[in-house]
This record gives sequence, structure tokens and C-alpha cells, in this order.
Amino acid sequence: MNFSVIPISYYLVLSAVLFGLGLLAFVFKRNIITIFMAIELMLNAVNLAFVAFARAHNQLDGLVFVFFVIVVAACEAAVGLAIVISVYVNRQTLNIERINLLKF
Amino acid sequence: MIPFILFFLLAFVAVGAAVALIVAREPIHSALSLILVMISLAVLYLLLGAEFISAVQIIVYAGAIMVLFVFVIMLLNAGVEERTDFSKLAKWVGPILAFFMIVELGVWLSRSAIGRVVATGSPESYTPASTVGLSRMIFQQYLLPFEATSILILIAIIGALVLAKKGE
Amino acid sequence: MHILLDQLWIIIALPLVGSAINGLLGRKFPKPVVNTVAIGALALSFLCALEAVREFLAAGQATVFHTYFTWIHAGIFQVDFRLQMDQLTVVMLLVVTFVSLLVHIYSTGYMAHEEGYYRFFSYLNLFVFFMLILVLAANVVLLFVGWEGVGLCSYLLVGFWFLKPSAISAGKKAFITTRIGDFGFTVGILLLFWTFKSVDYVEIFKKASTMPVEAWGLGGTLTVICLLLFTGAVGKSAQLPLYVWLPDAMEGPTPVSALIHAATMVTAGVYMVARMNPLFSRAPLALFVVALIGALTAFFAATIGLLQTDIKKVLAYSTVSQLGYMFLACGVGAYASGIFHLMTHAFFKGLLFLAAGSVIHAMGGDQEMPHMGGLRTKIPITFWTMLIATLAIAGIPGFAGFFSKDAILEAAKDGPNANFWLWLLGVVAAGMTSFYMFRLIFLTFFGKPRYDEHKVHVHESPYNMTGPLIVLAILSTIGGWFAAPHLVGGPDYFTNFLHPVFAAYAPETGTAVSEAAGEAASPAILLFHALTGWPVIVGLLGLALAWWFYIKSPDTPKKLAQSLSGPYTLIHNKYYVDEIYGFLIIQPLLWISTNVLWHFVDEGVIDGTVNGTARVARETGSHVREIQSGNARSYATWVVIGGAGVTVLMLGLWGMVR
Amino acid sequence: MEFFNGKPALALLVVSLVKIAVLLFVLMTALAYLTWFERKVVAHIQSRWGPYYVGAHGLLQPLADGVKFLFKEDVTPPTADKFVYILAPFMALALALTAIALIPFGPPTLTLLGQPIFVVANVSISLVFLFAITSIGVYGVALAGWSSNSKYPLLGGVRSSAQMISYEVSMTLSVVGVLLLARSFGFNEIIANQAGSIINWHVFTLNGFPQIIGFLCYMTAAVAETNRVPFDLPEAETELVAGFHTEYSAFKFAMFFMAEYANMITVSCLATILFFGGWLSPFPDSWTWQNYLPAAGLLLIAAYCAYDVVVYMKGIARLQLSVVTLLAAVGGIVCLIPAVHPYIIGVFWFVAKLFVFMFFYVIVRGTLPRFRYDQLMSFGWKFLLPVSLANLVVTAFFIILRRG
Repeated sequence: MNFSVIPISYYLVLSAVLFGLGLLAFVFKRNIITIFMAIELMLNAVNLAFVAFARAHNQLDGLVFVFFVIVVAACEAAVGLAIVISVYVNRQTLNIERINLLKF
Repeated sequence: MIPFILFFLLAFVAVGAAVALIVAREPIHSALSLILVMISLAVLYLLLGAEFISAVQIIVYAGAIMVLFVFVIMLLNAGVEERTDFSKLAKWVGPILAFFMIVELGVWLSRSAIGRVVATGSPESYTPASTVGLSRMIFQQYLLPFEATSILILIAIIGALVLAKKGE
Repeated sequence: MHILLDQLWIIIALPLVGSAINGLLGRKFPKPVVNTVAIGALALSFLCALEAVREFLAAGQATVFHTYFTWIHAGIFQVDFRLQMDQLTVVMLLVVTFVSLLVHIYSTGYMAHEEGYYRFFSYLNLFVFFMLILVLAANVVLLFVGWEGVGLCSYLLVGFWFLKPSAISAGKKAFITTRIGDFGFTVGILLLFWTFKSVDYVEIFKKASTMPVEAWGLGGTLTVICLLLFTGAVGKSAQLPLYVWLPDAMEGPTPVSALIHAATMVTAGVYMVARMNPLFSRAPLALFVVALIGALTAFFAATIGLLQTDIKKVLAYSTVSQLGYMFLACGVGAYASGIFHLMTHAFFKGLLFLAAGSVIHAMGGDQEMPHMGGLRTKIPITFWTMLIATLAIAGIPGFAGFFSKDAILEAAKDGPNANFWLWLLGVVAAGMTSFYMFRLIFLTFFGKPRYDEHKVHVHESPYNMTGPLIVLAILSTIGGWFAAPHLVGGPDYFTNFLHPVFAAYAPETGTAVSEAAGEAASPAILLFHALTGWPVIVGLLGLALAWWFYIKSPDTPKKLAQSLSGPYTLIHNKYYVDEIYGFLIIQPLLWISTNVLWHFVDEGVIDGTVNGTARVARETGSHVREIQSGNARSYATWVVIGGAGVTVLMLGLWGMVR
Repeated sequence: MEFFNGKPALALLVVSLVKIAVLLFVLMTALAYLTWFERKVVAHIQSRWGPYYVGAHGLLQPLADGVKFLFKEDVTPPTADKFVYILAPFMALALALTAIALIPFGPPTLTLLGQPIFVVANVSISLVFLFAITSIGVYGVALAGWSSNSKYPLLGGVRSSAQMISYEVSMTLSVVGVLLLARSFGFNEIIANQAGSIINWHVFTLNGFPQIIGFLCYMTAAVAETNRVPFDLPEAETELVAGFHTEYSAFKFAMFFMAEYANMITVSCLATILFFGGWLSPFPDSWTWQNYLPAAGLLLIAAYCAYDVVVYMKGIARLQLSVVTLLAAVGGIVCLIPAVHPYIIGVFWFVAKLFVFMFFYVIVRGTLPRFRYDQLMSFGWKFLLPVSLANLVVTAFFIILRRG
């Protein structure tokens, strides 16, 4: 069974849709952690695009970039979640709309 | 025939899970659906012939990062998300724009020149090289970025430690 | 095999190094170290100069150029750090390094008890550095660098006692007045570049030598350029009408006056004119202006000198008038004579100042001649050296001044562009020169002491001060004999030596060329002419008059002053020039800067703009900050909006692309 | 993507299904009897008899347990998050079993319709996939803990997730040394790299650097990964009642139970493959007599059982044990046939090694006390991780030395 009969555009559209959904979650969710997840989702969508392109060109660079994206995502999660914890410790809430001290 | 079925199945799962992520009120459910998305993406990577990446995707994303998320969620156990709407902007403009972008990106990518490519070259010519070639690339061509990321990780670790430290 | 001739920069670098060491680290140094550094640097520099000159002569006096690096390169405007060595340079180089060396040595004695000892020497070295750049430069811009540099050092050194308000204001005056001239100079340089598309001497002169001699009357580019350059010279060399700063500059330490305001810096203008001779020679009008200004200054300053009582002021005015002579020489086309006088003047005027310094030192800081008298026996060395210098400047036959001044006046009388009236002014000025110089001598050293013996303990200066005096005395005696032979029809060594410089690009109707050729009369007659020439006569006349006034019947001056009180007060107040300038220039300037620049431009426009900007920013901010609701979701939405915008943009671009 | 392309799809499908069925059956039985085995051993360590009455030597105890689990009432706490509560055990078990699908029990040369017999999923980078699967395994425990919506399970879940993440790192790192030696992610290549005899096994090998340290690190981490004593903090009875599965009963509990044992088997298989040459025999192939070892073993068992039947057993037990004897004897005789040897020998060695590890697990459980949580963490991060890293570095160093 040869799987390269599927046009790359399918993957691209899928990644676009996932990215958009991630974006939607990004603005739509109130829970900081969930918002983080939204970001991760977007990153994943991007990764999919990367892999698809790599496949399209038969080049591995795209995959390398996926690696880097994953690493960065990991760092981001580590620091971000640490921040989330300290925020929760201080404010007893995860609702991003209630964490609004930083305004004019 | 089968490839398309498989693809659409996975795509459906992924999108469905993404939607679930949005509608779920319980952070854990969001996390689970995100994991589902990741796994289906991993399988899609398999279809695309990137075995190693798919494995890494599962190990790092599903196995490490998401576990971290779940861990934090369980640790804080902050309960369901309250649907406040203090930001009118986010309430009205945000979703519309997001949908707009979905359509936009979709159209753009699908119609872009690369989109019409049906991946050339049989997977055999592509896959077996992937793990070896990948490592070659990372450790030769992309060595500097690689080291940079390692430093980034170090920084992240330190940052996390500092943040988590109890105020003395 | 040129060692130093290829490494001219060393000569320049040494003083800079010395200055840097003293200036940066000197605070902690004990005086001997400072001396060693400063004098050592200069001595080395002098030796290097000697060696370089030796090689230059050995190499058959071929002009040497060396480009060490490119300083500015913008389009066709290229300025290299380029040094050159030709006969003119040789003269200046030796004079500058040697006199500076002597002055340094002298200063170790004179400044021994001053605060900021290291600072003084650092400045002095720095000055030498810039002066050398000025002298060695091979293009106009580099020359200008030196030009401004020495100006700066002069400012620093005049205001050396920066706790004395008069010193400060004098320094400022010197700086600003010269700046007026420098403005013209700068414009001149730009015009030069605009005309010749280069700032390099050789380039300019090559191109210039193809130009015809411009007619009288305005209009010629060369004329304009020369006049502009001459403005700079006027400022720097204290000529009419910009001479006012020099007398005030006497506020500075005496060695400074000797080095900068007598020997070297003020002569930079003359050097520049001489250096630019190919241009000047082609601009008769400019030349005439130079000569005229020179002659007038010589006369004018001499008149003021007659009545000055401050010993240094007298010397200052005399300097001004001597510089006038030099310009007169250049003006009448006798560049060589001008440079010659420059050299001799450097010797005897430097000597005069140093001696005056020694006198002041002996008098414990009192500079007023009326308080002196009868110092002859108390400070013999100073007296004799100063006497020699006076004889030299008065043009008494046998001494340096005689030859140079005589050459100048001769050129003015029957040189290529001779002019009777200029000559006349020169001669009269010469007479007055000798008068006021001997007046100085008599008032200072003869008669009976007019100071309180108990307060002032007159004593001879230490050797490190008297030593330079003696050396300079010797030089001002024999310094002139280079030119001696032509009086007996022989070759004029000095003129011949400089001849290539002035002949190289001279126009066909060579002005400079005719210098060398003496007339074909018999030596004896020539010698007789020279010795009974007007300069000598008026010189002796002045001597006699001074003797009559200040030794024979000391009360004559007062009577005279009463009888011609009008001119007396006028001259005594230096023609009220400062007052006039103050009224004509300074007051209006002050008014303008107060009312227009300050109240209108600064407060109104600039502050208005700044505050306005701030106000606008504040207003905008106070409204825009509403956006910063502190609600992260709104921010997220903004991000999305931006992203969507970008995507749309890229879609559009992509649409264009395909 | 050897998963799909290249080979005829139908054959792939059929063979895979058959293999899965067989494997599942064997595995389930094995799991069941593993519990029996453990109880027995621990009992003897504690000088008890252990299960004794249900069947001879309590051999039918597992069946009894299974029946009990099936028919017990399945309680779901009302406050629990139903969906996740049900999902968790399934996830745990499913993943645990899936992992085993990647394990090659025998030489890949033996094929059926072009498919290797002894491995279900024949992937080129099987190790990475194995880790992928085991890394998600944590969710079962964590989610169970969370969804029960009660404090002890929650603590258990939190603990387990943290513990898993911590030890996964050192586990992976300790394995990398082997990868460097074998220069491949594929189990077959890794095993092939250890061919020859016992001295070529990665634990002892001298071309490169003996992975003994790596093995110890791996084993420790593995024990922690499977939440076994002394790392069984997620289910520490003395502190958290029963930890993450406090609220679980009946068959869901059984699933967790089986998942745990399946995980044990998986990591042991991994240890066997990576360090102990998988299905390779410790002896050089020239020694042909080793082909008769399986037969010998079975016959020995048969003999012992026969002796037992004759001497000690009474009543129904005698009948049951004699059935066992018969089975063993028949097996032994079958194994005597040379034609069968190639099919058995690999599996025999594999299972033998596996058995050793299982025994090790049980002994550890029987002897070691439990860590305190902070001890666990500091041990994992401050000792295990550095050591495995050091092992990796040293190995790499030696390999470079060898390869010039």
C-alpha cells in the first residue's frame, strides 16, 4: 500500500484547520492551562505542516525543524506550568480573566 | 482507497478531538482530547513516512509534556473552568476571526503550489534514510541550533526551578 | 636607505605619546619623571627630525611623500594621513622641534612651583604634536587638523591658570577670534576641493599651475580662495583686524607666550601662505591684500607697542608687527624672506619672551616696567641675552633680524611687486620697533631701581632657564648669516635652499625666482647700500631716541604726552579697538543670542517642540491605554487580529506573485 | 514504513490477527499464573505456604480469582468522572498489551506467509515505539487517580505521574548505551549484534563497553516504571490505602492488576532483548546438545510432578497434578523431535531469561522496603540520572576508541 497517493494539500488543510481550532481555543478558553494546551495544539498543527512539506520535497529539514519545535514546546511547557502554579498559589484561580492586575 | 479512508479517519479524529478540547469544561478532558490529537497526528506522520518523528511526537508530547499538564492539573485540581466573559472583544471578535483564519489558511495552503504536489519518490527511498539522515542533519548541518536548543532547555529548567522555589 | 624619512610619523608620534603619558598618568608622577617624559619625548623627536633632515639632504632634497593610512574616504573626497618633507618643511620642522625643546627645558625652571605641572607639560607636548602635523601635512585637511589642534592647545595653555578669570576670558577670546578666521579658512578649503576636486597639495598645485595668473580686480576663483585662506591666516597670526587676541593671550605662562604666541603657532599663517604660494602667486589681488594687511599691521601694532608698560604686552605687540613683516614679505612675493624672517623671529622673539619671563621671575611676578629698572647688574645673563635679542629685532647690522628684515624691505622696495608705500610703512615700523624695544631695555635694566628692595629680592634664574636663553642668544646672533653672502653678491643659501619650493609651480613670470638673483653690482657697493640702507638708519634713530627719552632726560615722555595728549590717549588705549569691537560685534551678538536664540528659538521653538511631543505622547497614551484592559483574552484577540491581518497581507502578496 | 507497504495486505492482516490471538491467549494465561507464582514465592520468602487449597499447589487459584473478579459487583463512585473513570483501566491494560506486540520472542528468520512468526508488529525502530507506548502508559494510573475524585487516589495519581516522568528519563538514557553498540533501534538488529555466545551479550560484551551499569540503571528505572516495590508509592497501602485504584473494584481492578504484570513482562522482555541477547542461547551454536535442553527441562518437570503425584497428592489433587505431568511429558517428547527444535529453542531461551527477571522482581518485592517519596525523587534525579548519563558518556568514549 503506497501512502504517497494522498496529495500534500490534504495534510496542509488539516494542519490549517487544526491551527485555526487552536487559535479559537486560544481566544475562547479561560483556563490558563487550557490556553497553554491551545498553544501546544497550534504547534502541533505547524509540525504537521512541516512534516508534510518535508515529505513533499523528500527532504529531511522539515523533520529537523519539527524536532526543534518539540524542544521549544517542552521548554515552554516547563516554564509556563511553573508560572501557572505560582500564579495559582498567589491568586487561587486559573481563570485568566480574573488575573487582571496588570492594567492601566 | 484504503489510504484515503485511513487519512480521513485520522483527520476526523484529530479535528473532533480539537473541537472537544474547546468545548470541554474540565481541563483534564481538554488534555485527553489534546493527547488524542497528538496521537492521531503521530499516525499521520507514519502515513507521511516519518516514523521516528511520530515516535518522538508520542514520547515527548504525549508522554512528557502532556503528562506534565495532567500532573499540574491534578496538583492544582482547580475544578471546572468558569466561563466568564469580561472581554467583549474576545467574546465577539475572537471566534469570528479564528474561523476566518481557518478558512483563509485552508484556502491558501490548499491552493498553494506545493499543495498540489503528490509526494514523489516511493516511501522506501525516503523512510529508511530518515532516522540515520535525520541524525546526520541534526548533528552536522544543524549542530549549532541543536546546541542552542540544549542551552534553551537548561535555561528553562533553571527558570522552572526558580519559579517553583518557595519564597524564602 | 631612509630609516626616518620613511617613518616621518615617528617624529609626530613621540610628542603625542609624551603628552598621553603625562596627561593620563602624570598626576601621580614626581616632577623629575614628568620632565623626563616630556623633554625626553621632545628631544627624541628633535633627534629624529635631525636624522630625517640628514637623510633628506643626503637623498638630494627630493620631496618625500608618505601615505600612512586613509583617514576619510567618501566618494571622490579622499583624505589620507599623508606626510611630506620638502625644504620648507625642513626649516619649519627644525625650528619648531628645536625651539619647543628649549622652551620645555626653560619651563622646567619657570613652572617649577606651579600647580598642574604635569598638565602643563602634557599640553605643551600636545601642542608640539599638532604643530608638527600642521608642518608635515601633505594635504589641506590634515593641515587644518594641526591648525585647529594648535588653536586648542593655545586655548588650554592661555587659560592654564583657570582660576584667574582674566586668563579664562583671554583663552576664550583667543579661541573665538581665531575661530572667525578659521571659518573663512574652512570655506576656503571647501572651495579648494570644489575647484580642484582634491585636497592634496601636489594635486592642487599641479592643476593650479595650469591656470593663468588672474587679473587684478575680483572674480577669479583663485583670488577668492586665497583671500579666504588668508582670512584664516589673519586670525591665526593675529593680523589686522583680528590681532586683538594676542595681547590678551599674554595672560598665559610666559613659556607659552614664547613658544606659541611668538615662535611657532602664530607663524602658522605665514607658513600656510608660503605653502600655498602657487595659488597666491596666481592671485595678484590676494597677494596685494596680504602685503597691505601685513604692512599696516606692522605699523599699527608698532605704534601701540610704543606706549605699553607691561613688558609682555610690548613683546606681544612687537610680535604682531613682526608677523606683519612676514606677511608683507609673502605679499611682495618674497616668500623665502618671509620664512627667513619667521625663523630668525622665532629665535629672537622666543628669546625675548623667555628673557622677559626670566625678568618677571626675578621681579617675583611683577610685569610692569615702571616698577623695574637697574636690573642690569642683578641679572646679567638675562640682561645680555635680552640685549642681543633686542639688537637682533631692531635690525642692527650683524644680528639675525638685520638680514631678514633687510631682505623683506628690499623685496618691498625693488622686488617683483614692490610698492613704495608698503615699503615706507615697513621702514617706519622698523624705526618704531627699535625705539620701543630699546625703551623696554632701558626701562628695565638701566636707571635706578624703582621697586621696593625690601619686598622684591631680585635674583638670577636657575641654569635650566638661563641655558636656553644663551642658546637662543647665540642663534639670534648667527642665525642670519645664512643670508649674509648675498649682501656681498654671493649666493643666498637660505633662499636657494627654499628656491625649489617656490619655483616649482611658480607662474612663468616667476615672482619667487627673481629672489635668488642679486643685482650685478660690486660687493662693496652692495654692502654699503645694505649698511646705510633706511632700515639700519631708522633702527639706529630709534635707539638714539629711546636713549634720549629714557636715559638722557627721563621727563621728556611726560611733556610729550601732555603736549600731544590726543594721540597719546588714543594709542595708550590701543585705539579703543577692543571697545569698538565690543560695541560693534559683541553687544549685538549678545542681544541677538539673548532675545532671538534664547528666548525665541530655544524657549519658544525647541522647548515648544519637545514639550509638545511629550504632551501629544501623553494625550495619546492616556487614550490608547484603555486598550490595555489587563484582560489577557483581549490581548490574545489582538494577537489573532494581527495574525489574520498578516495572513491577508500574505495572501494578497501571494496573489500578486502568481 | 514496513507497517504497511511492500507486502500483500491480506496476508499481513490474516497472519497478524492469528498472531495477536495466540499472543493474547498465552499472555493472559501467563499473567494469571504470574500472580500465582508471585504469591507462592513471596509466601515462601515469608515462610508461609501461600495458595494451597484450590487445586494442587493452588494451581487453580488464578482461575478462581478471575471468576471472582468477573462476578463481583462493579462499584462506580457517584462523584467520579464517569468517562475517565472507565477509560483509565482500559487505557492501562490496552497500552500494556500493545507494548508486547513489538517484542520478538524468536528469530525473525522463521516466517509464515512472509511474516515473521514470533513478533506481531515488525517495525524497524521498534525500541522507540516501545518507549512511545510505555510513555503513555502513565495516563492509566494518573487518570484513574484523578477520576476517582477522592483524595487518596488523587495523591496516588499525582505521585505516579511525577514518578513516571522522572524515571522514564533515566530509563531511556540507560538504554542509549546499547543503541550505540548496536547502532540500530530495531530489536532484531540489536539481538543480531549480540550473536555468538554469552560473552557477546551487551551486559558483558567487550567490544565497546560492558553495559552492566546501564543494565542496573535500566532495571531500577524499570521497577519504578512499573510501580513495583520498592517504588510502588502510587499504591502504597500503608499510606494511601490502595493508591490510585482505591476506588476500583471487580474487573476494572483486575485490569489494572493485569496491566501491572503486563508491564513487568514488557520491561523484562526489553531487558532480555537489550542486554541479554533476547532469544539467543548463551552457548556457541557449535554445541548442538543445547537443542535438547527444552525437552530436558520439560521432562524434568514431568518427573517431579510424577513423583509428587505418587508420593504426596491425594484425591482430586492427584488427578489434577497428573494432568500437568502428562502435559509436561508430552511437551518434552515433542521437543525431542529435531524438526521442532528451531521453532522452540529461541522461545525457550527467551522465556527462560524472562523467567529469571520475573523471579528477580518477585524477590525484590519480597525483600525490599518502600522508599519515602522525597527519597524516590532525589534518588531518581540525583543518582540514577547522573549515573546513566555517565554510562552513556563512557560507552560512547570506548566505542570511539574502538572505531578509531
